[in-house]
Amino acid sequence: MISRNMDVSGLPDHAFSHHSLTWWGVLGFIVVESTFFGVLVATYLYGIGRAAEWPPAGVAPPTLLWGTLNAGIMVLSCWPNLRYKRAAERMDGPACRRWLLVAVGFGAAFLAIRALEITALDIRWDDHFYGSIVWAILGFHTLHIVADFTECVVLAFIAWTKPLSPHHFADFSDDAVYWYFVIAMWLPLYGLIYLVPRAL
Amino acid sequence: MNPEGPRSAAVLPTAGPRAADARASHHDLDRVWSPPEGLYGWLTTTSHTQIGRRFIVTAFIFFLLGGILAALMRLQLSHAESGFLSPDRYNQIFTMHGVTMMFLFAVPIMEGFGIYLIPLMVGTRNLAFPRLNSFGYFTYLIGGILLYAALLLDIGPDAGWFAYLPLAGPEFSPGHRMDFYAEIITFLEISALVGAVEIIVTVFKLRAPGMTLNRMPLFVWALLVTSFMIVFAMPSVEMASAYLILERLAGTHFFDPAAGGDPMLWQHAFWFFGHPEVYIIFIPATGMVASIVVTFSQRQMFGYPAVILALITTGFVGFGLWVHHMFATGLPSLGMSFFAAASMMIAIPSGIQVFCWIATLWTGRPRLRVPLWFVLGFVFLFVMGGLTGVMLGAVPFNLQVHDTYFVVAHFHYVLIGGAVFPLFGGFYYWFPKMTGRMLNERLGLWNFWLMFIGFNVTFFPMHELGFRGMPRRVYTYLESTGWEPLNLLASCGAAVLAVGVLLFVINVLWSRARGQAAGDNPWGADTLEWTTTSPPPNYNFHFQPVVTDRYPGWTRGPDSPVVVGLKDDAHEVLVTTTLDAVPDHRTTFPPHSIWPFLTAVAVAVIFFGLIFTPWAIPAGAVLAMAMLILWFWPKHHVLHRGHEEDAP
Amino acid sequence: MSAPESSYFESARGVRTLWLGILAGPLLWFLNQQVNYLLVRWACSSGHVIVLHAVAATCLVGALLAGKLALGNRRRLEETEGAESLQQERARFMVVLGICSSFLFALVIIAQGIPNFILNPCGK
Amino acid sequence: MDFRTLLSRTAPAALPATGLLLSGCGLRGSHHALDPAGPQAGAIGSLWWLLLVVSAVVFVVVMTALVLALTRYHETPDRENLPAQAHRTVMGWVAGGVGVTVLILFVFLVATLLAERRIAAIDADPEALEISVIGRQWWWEIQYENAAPWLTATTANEIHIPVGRPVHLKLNSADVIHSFWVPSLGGKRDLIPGHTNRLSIQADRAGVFEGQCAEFCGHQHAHMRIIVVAQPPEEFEAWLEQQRQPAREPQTEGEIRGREVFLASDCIMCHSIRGTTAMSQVGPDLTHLAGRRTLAAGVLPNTRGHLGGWILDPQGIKPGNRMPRHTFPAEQFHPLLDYLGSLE
Repeated sequence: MISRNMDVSGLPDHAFSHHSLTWWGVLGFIVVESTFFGVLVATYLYGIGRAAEWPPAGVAPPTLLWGTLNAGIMVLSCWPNLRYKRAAERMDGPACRRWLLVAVGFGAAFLAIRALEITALDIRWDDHFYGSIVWAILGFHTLHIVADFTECVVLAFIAWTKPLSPHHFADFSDDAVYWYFVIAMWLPLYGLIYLVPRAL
Repeated sequence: MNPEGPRSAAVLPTAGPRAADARASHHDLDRVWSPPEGLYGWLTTTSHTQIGRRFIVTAFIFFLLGGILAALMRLQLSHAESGFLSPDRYNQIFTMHGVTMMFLFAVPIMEGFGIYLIPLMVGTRNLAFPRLNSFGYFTYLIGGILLYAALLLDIGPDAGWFAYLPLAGPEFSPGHRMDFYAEIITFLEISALVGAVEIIVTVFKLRAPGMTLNRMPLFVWALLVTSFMIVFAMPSVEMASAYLILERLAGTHFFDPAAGGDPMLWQHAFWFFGHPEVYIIFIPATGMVASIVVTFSQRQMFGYPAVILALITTGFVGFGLWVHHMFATGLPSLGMSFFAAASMMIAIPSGIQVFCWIATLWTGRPRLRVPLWFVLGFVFLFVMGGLTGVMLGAVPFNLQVHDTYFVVAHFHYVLIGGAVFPLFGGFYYWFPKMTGRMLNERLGLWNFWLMFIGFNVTFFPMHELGFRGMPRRVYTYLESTGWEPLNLLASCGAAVLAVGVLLFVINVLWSRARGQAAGDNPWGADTLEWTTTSPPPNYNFHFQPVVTDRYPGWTRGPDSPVVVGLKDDAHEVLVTTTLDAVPDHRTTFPPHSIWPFLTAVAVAVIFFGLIFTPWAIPAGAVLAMAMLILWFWPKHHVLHRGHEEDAP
Repeated sequence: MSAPESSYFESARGVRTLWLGILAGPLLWFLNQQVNYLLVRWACSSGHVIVLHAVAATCLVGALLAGKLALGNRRRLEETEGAESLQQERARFMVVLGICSSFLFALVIIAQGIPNFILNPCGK
Repeated sequence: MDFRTLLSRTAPAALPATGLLLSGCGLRGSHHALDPAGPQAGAIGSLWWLLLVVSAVVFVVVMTALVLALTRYHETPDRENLPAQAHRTVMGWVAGGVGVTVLILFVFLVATLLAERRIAAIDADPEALEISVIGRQWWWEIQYENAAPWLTATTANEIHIPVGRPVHLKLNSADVIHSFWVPSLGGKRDLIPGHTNRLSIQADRAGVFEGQCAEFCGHQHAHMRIIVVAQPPEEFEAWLEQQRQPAREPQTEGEIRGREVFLASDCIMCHSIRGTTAMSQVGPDLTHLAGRRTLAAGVLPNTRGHLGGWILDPQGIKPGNRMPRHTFPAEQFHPLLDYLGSLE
């Protein structure tokens, strides 16, 4: 039997999107965290199922202004995020640096508005179940924004100070995927916190 | 925008013996893949064989500790109204026994075997995210140590491993005992989650060329299904224990009926994890059983697709059973009956597996060695436990025996019988691969029979104790109940069981030093890990193999095809496609690093500090963020420099 | 080179049908269980037990359709001639998994449909 | 096969024996899930025997197949390929095994649902007596509620029920989750804060049936026992009528002195004796203490000596329980015991 060895030296030494290991790792953690959000949503719905009134008597649903504004800006941020991801996959250094800065700007905006959103709440986490779960959902999502914002800042710093290799571009591309996730998560949560109590 | 075309064209089959490729040298590979020496090396290594072994050894030590706790309980219960342990101690001990066996032993040891074996079985050099693997181990180790430190300081958790609210809440468990539980469980499960993601990505993307989905070893399939279950189950308990932290630390009202909360919310969230957990422990064990059955009957697995079907089915249906832990809570009976039906139907995949194992033995030529003995013991105990499990699915019957010693008997049959026996079989089976030496066969037989007999004497009488009204989690009982004789019998059985386990420890210690040399493939096994040396080198395979069938251990020879063209002076491995394992690109793993360890310490600071002050969050978060940045920071830098150095 | 027909199971579309065959059954079963479980209290207060039956029947039909899809895939595989390629071998395996999983989960859905006939949704 | 009829026939014969038990310390009762004393436990018992017999057969068949697989003569040398004929034969057996498994499971499922329906039908009896059970760390409060609140009878750790009549238990918890379980009378049900659960029991023969809290509830979970005393209906009615009365007035000088001691002590911080100024609801109601069979939730027989020991050292007997230690000088202690012992 003649052995047919496989010479792989001609294969590329980096990859984007679903070819790359990091992409799969990011996807794995996205699934894990989506399950976390799923448990939060289930908890909220469980509360509705148990309560005679939702939100409890005398409590108004959170004011629409900041949450809606944030949702709007997040949807808008998909566009620079897409440009940033494409630039990374083209390995276009200058474009990538620029769009990364835009992404950092958007991240800062989310955080600032989120701060206003939280201070505008007229319930506390230790008032009742409703207060606990609303704070938990907002807090957990904010944690994701903070984490990804930090990552973005670090990546931007690297992008502007170091020569970029294909591995950096792969990281940028994966980071963009994670941003999509953080944004995508906000939409159902927004509906849950702001719209559902008004529709009930 | 992916250059799909050139990728596949780059794979050029080259004819001729592997020696044709002169670039690969043992020396370079060894230099690149070996961890640094000494304590620093211990803290920084990213080698999956080292970390996998470490998981196994650590988890086994926790198994012994959990066993000691069990022995203390059996000692206390051997006589009515015994004063050996106070209720306060006993409650900590039974809680920690459960926490240890579920969180510190069963899941980590299964993941440990996965971490050690999967890269070898799929023919690659390391797990997909080697540094994450190191991080996972240290979170596990630190979490376990903190829990046991609490127990020794008499502030161990004492509201049961299931920690039902409101008993575990701030009102009925003041002090820090249940804080330890809530914080450390949340922290520990990070380890299980990262382990699961690593295993999934390794199995999907790092399989040797030619190892299509239908050529994957059953053990790999089992760990893949398990990992998916972990990904969907663990977040539920993580979130629940996070609620518990908030409840105790910040005064939230998730579980407080007076403020719109509900104690049942905890039970739903906990058991949505808790039931899949049982299968998370059991499915890897079936992977071990499959490996052992195939090897010791020298016969390919009968009904390979059926067994995989059973694994996948179990993985799904495992998520539809959680309410059967709550049959007594007064839920609508029609709602519960859907779960009762699922609890019975899950016996179908188990049945399929048992029948396929027996069919494999039937069509093969069984050789009765110690690993197979453990598998036979497993089938006996597991079928028994499975049948009582089906009975427990019957709602009215469940209401009689729920939370009694009948249930204690049942789940020890499925967990010790269904997971620990295969695990011991797995130890005897893979010990030669891990150490290069065989475990002693005669001691092994003594070990098996003492464990088997001791187990049955301990746990079989508990079925009857349940019927006689003995509830679980009691620190003592009145003499007038008449439970004493059977309890004494069970305690005697536990002593025999303990001697069996002790023989195993002796066997391991003795054989590691003086056992008979094993050689590469002492059992004539069929999977890839047996085609390399025992123990495997740090880089696993001199050349990554190219797989041509399902049984490379039986069919590969010195001239079988291999992968050439990978750099042997860098941590380079081949990435392949998900379904058909077609070579896709080369990737370079990051080198050994101290940051995963320091990040684990920083995260531990958050959770441990939270027991005492909420300020731990900002302090620990800044620390952890800094560690994470440092962890990911130098990677590109080093890589980049590496590239430059590589250039001629 | 393999014939265009045999590369169907390498294409995204072909792979999707293979996965659909394997996963549709379990996912429908999960949906059936959760929805029926959530609807019990409502069925008690409104008296519409028929809705529980309808959910179970819909999911059952869905699982059987997934089985039919997998059977269709098997026919497609059998039509290809010549030596089996790596991809075809893998596709055959996935097809077998798909057929079995669809029908197995159909069975589980049936089992969960039975209580609706025997028990009262208001029973505690 | 039908335990219910069997037992209803044997019940009259058992009466004298239970009478003996009742007059004794009352601690040796029946508590075996497979020795049912009522229709609920009977239905479950029948279901169990079906499950057991079928499972035992399955177990024997599987083990036989395993032993045969190991011991039969083997001649297949090829590891990878099995002759098509042999493969088909074995496949037939495996498929058959799976088929039989499915069949058995469906039989189990239907049998389970029918048993459940049978129990639900018993539970739906409108003639049932309703008793409220409140779980507390670590004892049971029992209330026979009445439309007239002053006729509500409150007792602890001992439920009296009339033979042959269904009883609805209304289950609530005052602190953590507990679970009510008396094996001879049927399955268990949890007592959960914020929820009102229901459980129906029925005794078809007179007797004392023991049970215990089945959900871990803290330190003294092990010592949270309960007894159910099933009595002929007229005897039960007499008992209930007596329980509705306020406490018996002290008769002797010692008893009168004892009541003074009681009302002056911190006992009244937790306990109530109806008809006196002691009205706290924290601990068990002591109005008819002397009529109960046990003390400390089934842990001690109710004798003067044990009562004295319990008052002086409750923490030694049930470590961690809510009753603090008390010291009384002898000249107060004996009258106190006289008084408490007189509260029938």
